[in-house]
This record gives sequence, C-alpha cells and structure tokens, in this order.
Amino acid sequence: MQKKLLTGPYFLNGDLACAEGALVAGCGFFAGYPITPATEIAEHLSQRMPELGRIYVQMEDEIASMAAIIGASYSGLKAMTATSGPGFSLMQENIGLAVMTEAPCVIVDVMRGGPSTGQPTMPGQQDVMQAKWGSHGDYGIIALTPASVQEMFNLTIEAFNLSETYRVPTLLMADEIVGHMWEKVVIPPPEKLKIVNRKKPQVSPDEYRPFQPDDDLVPPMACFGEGYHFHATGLTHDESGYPKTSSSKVQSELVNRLCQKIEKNADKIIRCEETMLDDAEIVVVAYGIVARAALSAVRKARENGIKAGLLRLITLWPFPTEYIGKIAKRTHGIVVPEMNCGQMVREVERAAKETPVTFLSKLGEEPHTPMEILEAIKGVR
Amino acid sequence: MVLETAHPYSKYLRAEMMPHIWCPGCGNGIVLNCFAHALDELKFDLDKLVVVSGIGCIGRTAGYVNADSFHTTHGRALAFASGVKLANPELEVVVISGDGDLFAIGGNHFIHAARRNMGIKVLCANNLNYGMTGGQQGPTTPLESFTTTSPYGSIENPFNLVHLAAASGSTYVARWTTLHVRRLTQSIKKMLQKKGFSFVEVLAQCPEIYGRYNKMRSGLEMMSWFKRASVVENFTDPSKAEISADKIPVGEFVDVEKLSYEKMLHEKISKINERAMEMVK
Amino acid sequence: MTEDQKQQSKQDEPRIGVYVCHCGLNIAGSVDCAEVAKFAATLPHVVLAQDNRYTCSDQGQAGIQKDIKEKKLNRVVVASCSPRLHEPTFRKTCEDAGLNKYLFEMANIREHCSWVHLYDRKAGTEKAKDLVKMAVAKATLLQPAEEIEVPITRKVLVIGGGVAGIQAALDLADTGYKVYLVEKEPSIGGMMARIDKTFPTMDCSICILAPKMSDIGHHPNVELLTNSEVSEVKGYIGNFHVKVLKKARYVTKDCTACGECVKVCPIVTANEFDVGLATRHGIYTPFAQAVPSTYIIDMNLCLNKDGVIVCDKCIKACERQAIKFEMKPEIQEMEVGTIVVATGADVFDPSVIPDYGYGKFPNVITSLEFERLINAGGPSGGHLIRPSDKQIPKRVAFIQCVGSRSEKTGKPYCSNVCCMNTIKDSLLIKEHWPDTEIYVFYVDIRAYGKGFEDLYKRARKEGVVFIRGLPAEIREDKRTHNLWLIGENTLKSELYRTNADMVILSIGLEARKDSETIQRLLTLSRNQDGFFLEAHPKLRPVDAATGGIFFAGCAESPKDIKDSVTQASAAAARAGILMAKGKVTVEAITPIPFPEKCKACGLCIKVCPYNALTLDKEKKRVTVIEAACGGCGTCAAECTFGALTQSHFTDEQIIAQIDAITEYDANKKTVAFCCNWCSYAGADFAGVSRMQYPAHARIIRTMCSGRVSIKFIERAFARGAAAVLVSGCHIGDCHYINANYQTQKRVERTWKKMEQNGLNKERLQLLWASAAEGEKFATKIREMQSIVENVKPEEIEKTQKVFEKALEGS
Amino acid sequence: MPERIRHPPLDKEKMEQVQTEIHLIEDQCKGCGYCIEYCPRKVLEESNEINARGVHIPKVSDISKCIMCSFCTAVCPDFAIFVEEKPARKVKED
Repeated sequence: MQKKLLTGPYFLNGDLACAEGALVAGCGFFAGYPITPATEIAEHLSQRMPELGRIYVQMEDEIASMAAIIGASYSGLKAMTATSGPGFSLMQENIGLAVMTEAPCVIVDVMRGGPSTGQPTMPGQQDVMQAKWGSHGDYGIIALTPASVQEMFNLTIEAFNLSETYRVPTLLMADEIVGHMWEKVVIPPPEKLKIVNRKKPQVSPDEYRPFQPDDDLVPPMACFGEGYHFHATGLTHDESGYPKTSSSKVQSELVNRLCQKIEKNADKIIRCEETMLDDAEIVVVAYGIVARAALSAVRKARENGIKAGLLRLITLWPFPTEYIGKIAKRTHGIVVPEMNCGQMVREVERAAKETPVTFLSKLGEEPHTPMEILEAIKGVR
Repeated sequence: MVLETAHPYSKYLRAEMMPHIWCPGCGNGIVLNCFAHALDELKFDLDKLVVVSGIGCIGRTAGYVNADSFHTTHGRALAFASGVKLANPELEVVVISGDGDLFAIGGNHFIHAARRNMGIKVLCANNLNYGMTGGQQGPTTPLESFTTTSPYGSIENPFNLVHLAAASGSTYVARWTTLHVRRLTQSIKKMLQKKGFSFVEVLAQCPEIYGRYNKMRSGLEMMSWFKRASVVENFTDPSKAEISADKIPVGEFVDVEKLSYEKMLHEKISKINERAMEMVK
Repeated sequence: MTEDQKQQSKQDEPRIGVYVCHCGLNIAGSVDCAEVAKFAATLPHVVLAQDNRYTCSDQGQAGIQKDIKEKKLNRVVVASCSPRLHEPTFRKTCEDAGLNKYLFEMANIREHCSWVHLYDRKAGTEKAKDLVKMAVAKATLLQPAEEIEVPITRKVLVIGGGVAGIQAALDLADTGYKVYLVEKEPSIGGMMARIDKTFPTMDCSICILAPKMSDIGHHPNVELLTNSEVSEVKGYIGNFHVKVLKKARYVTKDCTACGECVKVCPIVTANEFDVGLATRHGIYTPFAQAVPSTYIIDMNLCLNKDGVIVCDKCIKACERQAIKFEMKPEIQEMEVGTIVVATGADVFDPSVIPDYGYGKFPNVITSLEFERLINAGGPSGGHLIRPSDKQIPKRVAFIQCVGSRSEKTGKPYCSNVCCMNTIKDSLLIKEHWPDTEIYVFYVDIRAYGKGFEDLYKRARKEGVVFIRGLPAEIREDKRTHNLWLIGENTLKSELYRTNADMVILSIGLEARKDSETIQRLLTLSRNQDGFFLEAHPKLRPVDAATGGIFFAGCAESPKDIKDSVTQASAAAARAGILMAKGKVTVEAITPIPFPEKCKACGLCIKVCPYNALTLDKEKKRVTVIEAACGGCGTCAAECTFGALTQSHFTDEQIIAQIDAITEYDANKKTVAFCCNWCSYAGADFAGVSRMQYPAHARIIRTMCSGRVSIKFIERAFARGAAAVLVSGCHIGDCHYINANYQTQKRVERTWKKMEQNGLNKERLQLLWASAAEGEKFATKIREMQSIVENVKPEEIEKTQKVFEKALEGS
Repeated sequence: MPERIRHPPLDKEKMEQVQTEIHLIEDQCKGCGYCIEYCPRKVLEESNEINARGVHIPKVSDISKCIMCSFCTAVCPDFAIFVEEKPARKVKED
C-alpha cells in the first residue's frame, strides 16, 4: 500500500469518502463519466489516483466506462466506476457482461430524482429495482446502500471485498444527499482493514478451466498476461469458457450458478442495522438517508409509548426476505418510507406476508421528515 | 495425407474450437489466417497477447486465437480494450471486429480511442453488411446495393473507414482486401509493432449473404471483384479512398508516430507519484 | 528570289539553255553529244544548246552562270547524270546566278541511257534526244517557287543503348542538346557489354565501356529510358512527336543493387545475357556493371504475373522497400528534332546449318558463347570449358563465315567482325592455355583494319593453324563428345579429317528481327539483307532518306566497335548540324490547291500519308500544311477534278513529258514512270552496274509512284505508246509510308478497263523495285521488249480510241 | 535479345525445382476453391471426391509444378491446406 493513503479523522462529503474508500480497498482503476451527483468521485480520484500510481480515465460515455472497468478487472486490477440514474441505465448491458464473465468490479450509483434527466441535484431512491433487474436475463447481484458519509467509506471497501470474493459486479446505491453531505469520517489504519483479493487458479494453464467453480460456486480467476490463454465470452459458455450457445444443459447450469452464487451465500452477504427491534410492535423498514429520519421517528414514538423499532437495510440485494419475514410475524405492522413510488416496499410486503405494511412515499428535493414517519407509525394501530 | 504434421499456424489457434463457424468462402477465415501468419513471422509472445472482439461473424475470432481473449458486448470491444491496455500496458491488445460492431454501435468508442491514440491495434473485417444477423444494411454498405433491410437498394452514403480512422487520429491506417494476403500480413505485422492506435481495414467477402444479394454468389466472384477493382495507392489522400463498384483504393494511408495514451498516462502517473512520495517523506 | 525577278521571269517568254555533258567518256563513249546538242537547239524556246566535257566541273558551272546573266536565260536544262546525284549542285549554280533554283531540269542521259546502251550508239543517241526533249518540255512550264522554313526542336531521340547509341548520346549531350536514350533491354551496353576482349587492342570490353555507360547514367542532358520501346513516331524533320512505351520495371530508383532479393527469389531461369550458359532469378540485373543498376523483375516468370501478389519474398527482403508490383507501363511523349537509330544487330543462329550440329553436339558452341565462357564475369569464371564434361579442351577448332558470305543461309554479305574476332579468341586461348592446338578453318582472312595484320601475324607465330576450306560436316564421337571436322583444304586440295575437343562457330551478324517495326515507325527502307538503307552509300552514309533521321552502328550494317563509335560520332555531328541551325528548309514540292474547282469530296485527304491536308466543308476548300507534307504528290493524282496539283511536278509538266515521248515512233516506245526513292534509284543502280537493256523505255521521274494518276497512263496509250511501265518501292518500303497502295489500286483499275475493252493488259506493267534492285529493273525492261515489238498497229489504234477522252484539254 | 538458347546453363542444378508435398485436412475444407483458383502454377484442381461436408475438395494435378510459394496455405479461410518440403531427391543425370 502506498503511504499516501489517508488514516485518521477527516471531514468529507459522501463522494469523497467513497473515493477514499476505493483507494484504501486497493482499487487500481477508475473509469467514469461526469454526471451529477457522482462527478465529485471522479474528480477526486482524477487527483488522487496518479498520486498512488494508479489509473484514472474519463471515458466517452458510461457504456465505455463500464466496459473499461471489466477490461481492467480482467487485467488483474480492482476496478470501479461511479454514475447516477441515467448512466446506470446505460451501463446495464455491460453490467450483464460483467455478471456473465464473472468480472469483479464496483459500480457506485449516487441516485437522483428520476426518471430520465429528472432532478439531477435532488435525492432519490428510484434505481433500487433497476439495480436487481436492470440488465436482461436472470442473474445474482449484490447491492449495498450507505446512510452516512462514514458508511460511503466503509461500504465501498465492503463492495470491493464482496465483488472480489464472489466475482460479481457489486453496486453501491447511495443517494444525492448522502453523496453531497459533509460529515466526520474516521479512516482506520490499513492494517486494521480487511481487504479481500480474488481467488487465483492453483492449476497449470493446461488443466485450468476458467469457469469451473469451487464449492462456493465461484471459479478461481486467471487474468490476462499470466499465460493461461483462457477465453471469456458474453455468450453462454461451459466451464472451458468456450461458447456453447445451443446446449440447454450448459445454459441452465451456468445461469443457475450465477444466481445461486449469490443466493447460497446470502447470509454471508446480507447486512442490516437494528434499533429497538426486540420488543418492537411496529417496525420501520428503511434505508439510506430516509433511515436517519426513521430513527428519530422511532425514538419519538417510543417517547409516545409506542413500541416502535427500526430495521435499516444495508444490503439491498440479496434482499433479507426470511429475516424480515421472521420480524413481521412478531409485529403488528411495518412502515416502509421510501423516496420513490414503492419499490423496496414490494419486497417487504412479499416477505411480511399477512403483516400489514404501510408504504410512505415521498418524491422531490426533501426526504421524509421524522414527523411524517411518526404519523405513519401512529396510523398503524 | 500425413496427419501428424500439424498446420504451420495451428499453434496460434485453439484446436478444440476448430473448424470455425464461418461460411464457405467467407473472408473472415483469411483475416484470421493472415493474423496468425503475422504472429508467426513476429514470433509473437502469445502470453502477452490479448484478443478482444465484439459481436458479429468476425466477433468469434477471439474464441479461435490461442491467447487471452474476450468476447465483449456489441460495439464495446474498444472501450473494454482501453481498460485492459491502461491496466497493463505490457499487454499487446488487438481488437478484431467487424464494420457494424466497430463503426455503427461502436463508432463512438472508435473515434475516441483513436482520438486518444490508445495503444490498441484494430483489425476490422469489413464485409459490407451485418453478416451474423442475416445480412442487414450496415455503415459501410455501398450505395444502391441490396441487403435484407435495403431491399430497394441502400440510399445511405457509406463510411470511408480509412478516412474516418485517419481523421480520428490513428497513427497507422491501411486497407487491403482478402486477396492481398501477403501485404495484409505485412500490414498486420507493422500494426502489431506500432506504439499508438493503429487500424487495418480488410475488405472481406461475404458471398453467402451480401454476395448472394448483389450478383456475386460465390467467394470466387467477390474475390475477382476485389482483383478487378483494387488499385494500390499508398499514402494518397485518405478522403479520396472511397470504395465503389469499379474502384477499391488499397494500401497504407497513414504511418506516423505519436505518443500513445497509456505511455503518457503512466509517465504522468510515475512523475506525480514520485512527487507525492517526496512530499510524504 | 527578289520580287522583280519573279515578275520578270513570269511574263517573259521561256529562254531555255541546254547543256549536254560528255562526262568524260561516260556519256560521249556511247552517245553522240554534239548531235544531241544540235537537236536540242531546234526545240521550241531553246535559245542556247551546247555540249561540254564536264558540266558539273567548276568551269562548267561558271559557263552556265555566265550564260544566265548574258543570254538572260530564265530556264536551264542539263543533260548529264542522275538528278539524284547532281540536281542539288546545279540548283545551287542557278541560284548563285540569280535564277530561282526551281527553274532547272535535268535529263539523265548517263545512268538511264549511255551506261545501259553501251553497244547501241544509234539507239542511245535517239533515246538521249528524247530525254532532252522531255526535259525541255517540262522546263518550259517550270514556275519559280519558294522553300519554307521549319523550326528544329533542339532535342534528339537515340534509339538503342549499345556502344553506338551510347557514343551518339554522349556526343550530343556534351554538345548541350537534351538526349532521350531509349533502350529495350533492362540495361544499356548492348553486344559490347557481353564481349570479353576487343580487337585489335585486347582491351577488356566491359572495362572500356562501363565508364561511358556510367557517364550516360549521370549525364544531366541524357534522359535514360531503359526497358522501353518507341511505340509511335509522328511529324517530320525537326518536329517529331514521339511516344515511348516505358515498360514497368517493378523496382524503384531506391534500389541499391545489394542483391538480397535475388537470394530469396524462388524463380530460376537461364540468363539471356550469358546466352543461357548461366542462371538468373525472377528478380535480377543482367550483369554486374548494368546501368541503370536498379534491378528488374521478369514479369513473365514471376509468380505475381496475373496481378495477385502470391509471393512477397523479395518485398520482405528489400530494406529500401524499393519493390513496387503496382507499377504500370506508361507512355511518355516527347518532342524531338532529330532521331539517331542505333538498334544494333542480332547474332546468326547456326542451328539452321544441320551439318555443323550446333544444338545437337554439346561441344559445338558459337563465338558469342565463347565470349561468355572466356569472360571472368561469365558462367565459367573465365575458364574455357567443354559444355559436355566441363574440361579444358586440348584441341580447339574455329570455323569462319558461319552465317556470312553464304547464299545457303541467305546471308550473302561479309559480317566484318568474325575473322578478327577469331584471331583475338585464338590469342586469348593461347594466352591462358599455351599448349592448346588451335585450327582455324577459313575462306578468306579479312584483317583489313589498323593493327589487324599484326594480330594475325602474332596468332600464326603463336602456332595457330589456319586451314583454308570450311568443313563440309562435323561428326561427333558419342562417347567422348569429341568432334571430327571433315572437309577439303582448298590450298593443298586434299581432304582433311581433323579431330577437335571443341568447335567454335564464328557466327556472323544479321539484321534484328524487330528492325521491321523501327522501319515502319520511321518510314525507313532496308536493303535485301535487312539492314537500314542510308540516303547515299558515299555522300550521306549516316543519313536516312527521311530527313532528320541518322544511323549509327550495326543497324546500318555489320561493323566492329571502332566503326560503330566512329559512325555514332558522325551521326551525332549530322544531327547537330540540323539542331545547331535550328531550322530547315522544306523543298517546294508541296500540293497547290485550286479552290474554285474543289468539290470538297475529301478523297485527297484520305490518301495523304502525313494528314497534311485539312478540309473546310462549308467553304468547300482544302488547306495544305506545308510543314507536314512529305511531298509525294499522291493527293494530286487522286483528285479527278483537277483541283489539286503538285508544285514542280504539275499535271501539265508531266503530260508535256508524255507528249514529248510519244511525238514520233510512239508504237516503238514504253512510257515509264519511276519513283525518285526506289525504282528511279534502281534504274540508276542498273546504270552504275552497266547492266545492258533495250532502249525502248523513256523514264519520267516523279517523287512517288503515287503521283502517277490514271489520266497519265491513259494519255500515254491515247498518244499511241506501245507500252506503259509504272514502277515504285515495294509495298511497305514506300518512302511516303503507304502512298504506293494507291498506285496498286490505280493500275488494277486501268487493267480492268483494258480487259473490259479487249485490250492486251500486258502493255501496262507494274513493277516494285527497290533502290538496290537494278537487276530486277533491267530484267523488266528486257521482258517488255517483246511486248513492244509484237504490238500490232490495230491494237494501238483500238487503244487510242478507248482512251481518246484522255486527250481532251491537251 | 530473345536468342534461341541452345545450351542448358552450366549451373543447371540451381533450376532444380524444390520437392514439395501438399497436405489437405480434408474435412476442414469448405470447397470455396480459392486455393485452386489462385495457385500461380495451377497445381491444384477440383476433385470429384466429396468430404464430410459434402463439398468437392481440391486434389493435386501435378505436384512437380509446385514451387512452394504456399499461397494456398495463406489464402485458405479454413486452415485446411499446407505445403511441406520433401528432402530433394538426387539430381538424376540426364
């Protein structure tokens, strides 16, 4: 690690924290394209990457950025890009390519008001379904969502570790406020941080089959220039990596593996934060900037004698369906405040089964206020 | 037939993938042949080679070359290749793709990669239409020629790829047809040794579809069109190098030296990095 | 000619002076000159007639000039030798005396009269009288004329890059003129570059030639076009528009002749330069000292000959990237004022002589093959080896006159170089291998040149055995491949059976196969041996008949290097004269149009070989481009409306000559038309060779047989002539390219008319005879003698009636 | 100088053609005919033998004409043909 990595307390905004997180995580390649509210990540990295002898490049569009980081990943570097809604949509096809070729990489989506050009400078949580279902075909994906500047730092590192572990593109679904607000960030010294690198093949080039998975369903990854002469393709392929586009057996084995790779390891991937949940009769399920208002709402509810609790999702995908299912059984109702027209709430409803779920939608420049959430809690009775 | 002696270029091909899927008489086979021949003449270190190809008939080339290879989404080969090259400049990154992939959907990535003088070698098999999907009109389909999506004759002015590549800033631009195998091989050799962004266009016949729709049903007929019409005009004005029914200007059009993007980038990074290190001390 | 002279001679009555020349005994020996002069005095408009011993001498000429001034003569007739010889001389005499030189006419009473009727003084004298009467008749109608001047481009084209071409080009370039040197082979050097040593000085041939070759290569005034051929020549003296086909060399000037490409070229074939005794590759240079040194690709053998680059081994081997298969042949056009033809000669192929077994017996080689074997740079590195077993021969035999001085092989001439070449070769062998036995079988040793006899003596002193008598046959001992020469020693008149390890055939030189193309391109003529015919063997040996074109080297006839170089410098000097003057005068024998009679039918334009006539359809007139006109007169003969005639050979003048012939005894005479370049010169040649033939013919000279219109033939018959002879150059040899095609057509049309009217068409004879075919001309005249004698009076009357229309307007 | 050449060159062994053997990987050939068409010495011709793909594969008409330029190898789209040099037999005395 280069000495130039930051350690100790800093006063940063979310974008800068994310950038520094990537550096600490060992990100060696960033390709991006200017888009509010994620531009600061690119600007900061364009300054910092060279200082650490690493590569920053600004591509001609988001499609190119996404393709470039897959290329860099296959050249042995940890690679990241950052964008917002419109860019995220452009990147979907190549995210699919990254999934299919199991290329570890991190995509930061600092969400803004949508759809289309929408409200570039305003917050929004309207890309969460696109994160799971954006690209065509079935596949597993990991998406984390920070609620503070510190978490922008921590979760970026976490995203790299997960993508390297499971050889899957990992998304960091922040929103404009988390990206642009300034807070204190404490950067632990490098030795304190857990940094994970991808599994390398243990066999000789003749025996190596690039997509033969280990038991965790994740194949060890050779990179370009290591003499393995392997082939990777977006076409349906078998373990040899060569296209087998007309074999249904190969298709089903591959696609199922790509899905199972995440589902089977979901418990190791999923992270949540619980507050006053053990005896809660009403649970607020929230994530991102909205969760902060939800926290104060829950506290106020407790002051008003309502046994309320907060479940803050840190992992959006894979979704903690069972966990929420269990919580739902022991509560009277669930309140889901989201800055969209109802996206994550569908998953909560599916997980909660009979337990009533009240959805609190909010669009525009202002996230939910604690009072609005409190009213919703009161309304559950 | 003595079978144990292998084909001279077999060591550059993935035996398990042979024979390839291309139609009888398709020019792509010859492009791959010349590429292998060029690698052979240069005694190329296959461990250093990365072949990237996009979507299309020629897109399958990455699968056939016995080196690290990647088959990207449609049009994105050059963007992907940029990532590979910048990440590890020691790698020799060659993009082998088609006229549709590189100049229609991938056009934006082509002109920018060329503008930046990215150290990538582009070998474009121009078969004048979208072959893989059944012969639709493409960015280089000649005026008034017939394809499945221009049944009344194409009314679009095709790209002059040589002019486009030269104008975008590539340091080496050449065009040959699949009949000029000897000079095509030399051009590929020269391209592989160039530092900056280099581009070789190969007019590759597509007798099965384009030929069928345009009165050149067999590979031989398209080859004789190449022979009749091609005129070697080295280093003439690229803007005059349009392809027409009776004239196919071929040859080397641009051969200049320009500092490549990755070289500049890594030089700048090492300078900044040193300065940063001093400041840290 | 001043203005007043013109007026004065036009209105005056013609005052003709006739001078009958004895020419020593050449004429007086068999013609009574005094009687002829006396007869001339009686002719109309003749104011003075005298005979003198040598009219062409200075006093003779001074006499004429005195008479012109004192006696106010405005026409002069000289009856003496051929106008081809002294017309220019007497024209100058008249001009110096202030008389327009076109008011002069000659009667050829020597070559056409005295020399051919040596033993019939009476007939000769009668014929001389007639010839003078014809000359006076024409002189009466002569008009003064002005010659026009044509500018000469100060550039010269030299065709052929052998030693002659090189020398001519260097001389002209050093004089300061721009020279285009066109050479068919990839390099200049020609035959001399292939020879080992020269005679008599035993210099190394390439060592003395190479410096000249490189001078050519670097000379600022010389543009060297090798691997090129002249494809078209238009225009006339001083204004030749030439097209040269530059065949593609496929190697650019960047080539440094390093030879790397040859090492990789898969194609191997026999090298023509070494007469096939060594090999060369598809890409090659004919020999080390080649100029230009740039290599060349033989596209008949190269694998890439069908336009597809199948093999690129040479391209990859060439560091300088000098190989360009996309080169195309080009046509280069140029304007030149003069042309030097130095196309050289081929060597004779002895395989047509079965007795010598060349081509069957391996150890029978030609002297050229010997030159390559003895040459250090040649296939055997300078060792004379027997092709059969590559051993150095102990006994060598030379056979002279192989393909020279022999009727059987159709090469009757002596090739000049073979005797001395053999003597030189024998000394070369003695020098390297002194104990070799050498036999030379000869007919006559011709060591005529400077230093030649010493070489011959040295050879004999060194023990070379000269045996007079060529072997009749060579037999080969199949096992040892040695050879038996069987023949007769004509000095000892005894047979010989000489055994030899090796036989060298001293082959002669022959005209090049492609000299026919050069002849057609430049409208030259060739002698029966195929060598180009010079304007005059004695007086203009290096000029061609066509103005502005000169010869150098073996193209004109076989000769050695010294003569070739001498002739080259001569040709350069001759060309230099024209170019230095910068202009040349064109003889005033161009057509004169009469617009009022012109029907604008365009027939005249069709027949003009030089397209020197243009038709203006609206104004119905024809305009003449004097500078382009060759002066043949075919157009005048073609015009049936009398709208066009030829100056100095007008219809009236020719008809006056026909009438002069047929004035009396027409039924015993033949009216003969001869063209100035061929048949007239042929008749002169018959005279020079003293061939005797009957005196019934009277020759009328026209520039070309194309000038003889049907009207003249019909007039001759209408006037009761016994027979008519029309003669000219062989088809294809015509000095005016194809003018004699029209003659053929007109005579055939007249034959048809005679047949239709039941006349004996034998009385009209057509003869193609070149300047050298005097014998052919004399034979024809002898044949016609019987025709003239057997013509019955009724036949003549009937002919006169049939052709009476031709007498109108007389 | 198009003289009639009567004597074979003294170093005529140089004109000895290289001995070659043409290998055809039959079932990889798709019968496009390029090797037959563009062989500069017309060494190959279409045979009436059909391969696994049901196309007429090329066959050697006269191996002695082959000069090992290997253009067939270079122009074959299917890597189905290549040429190898056999050790040159001893030049037999004519």
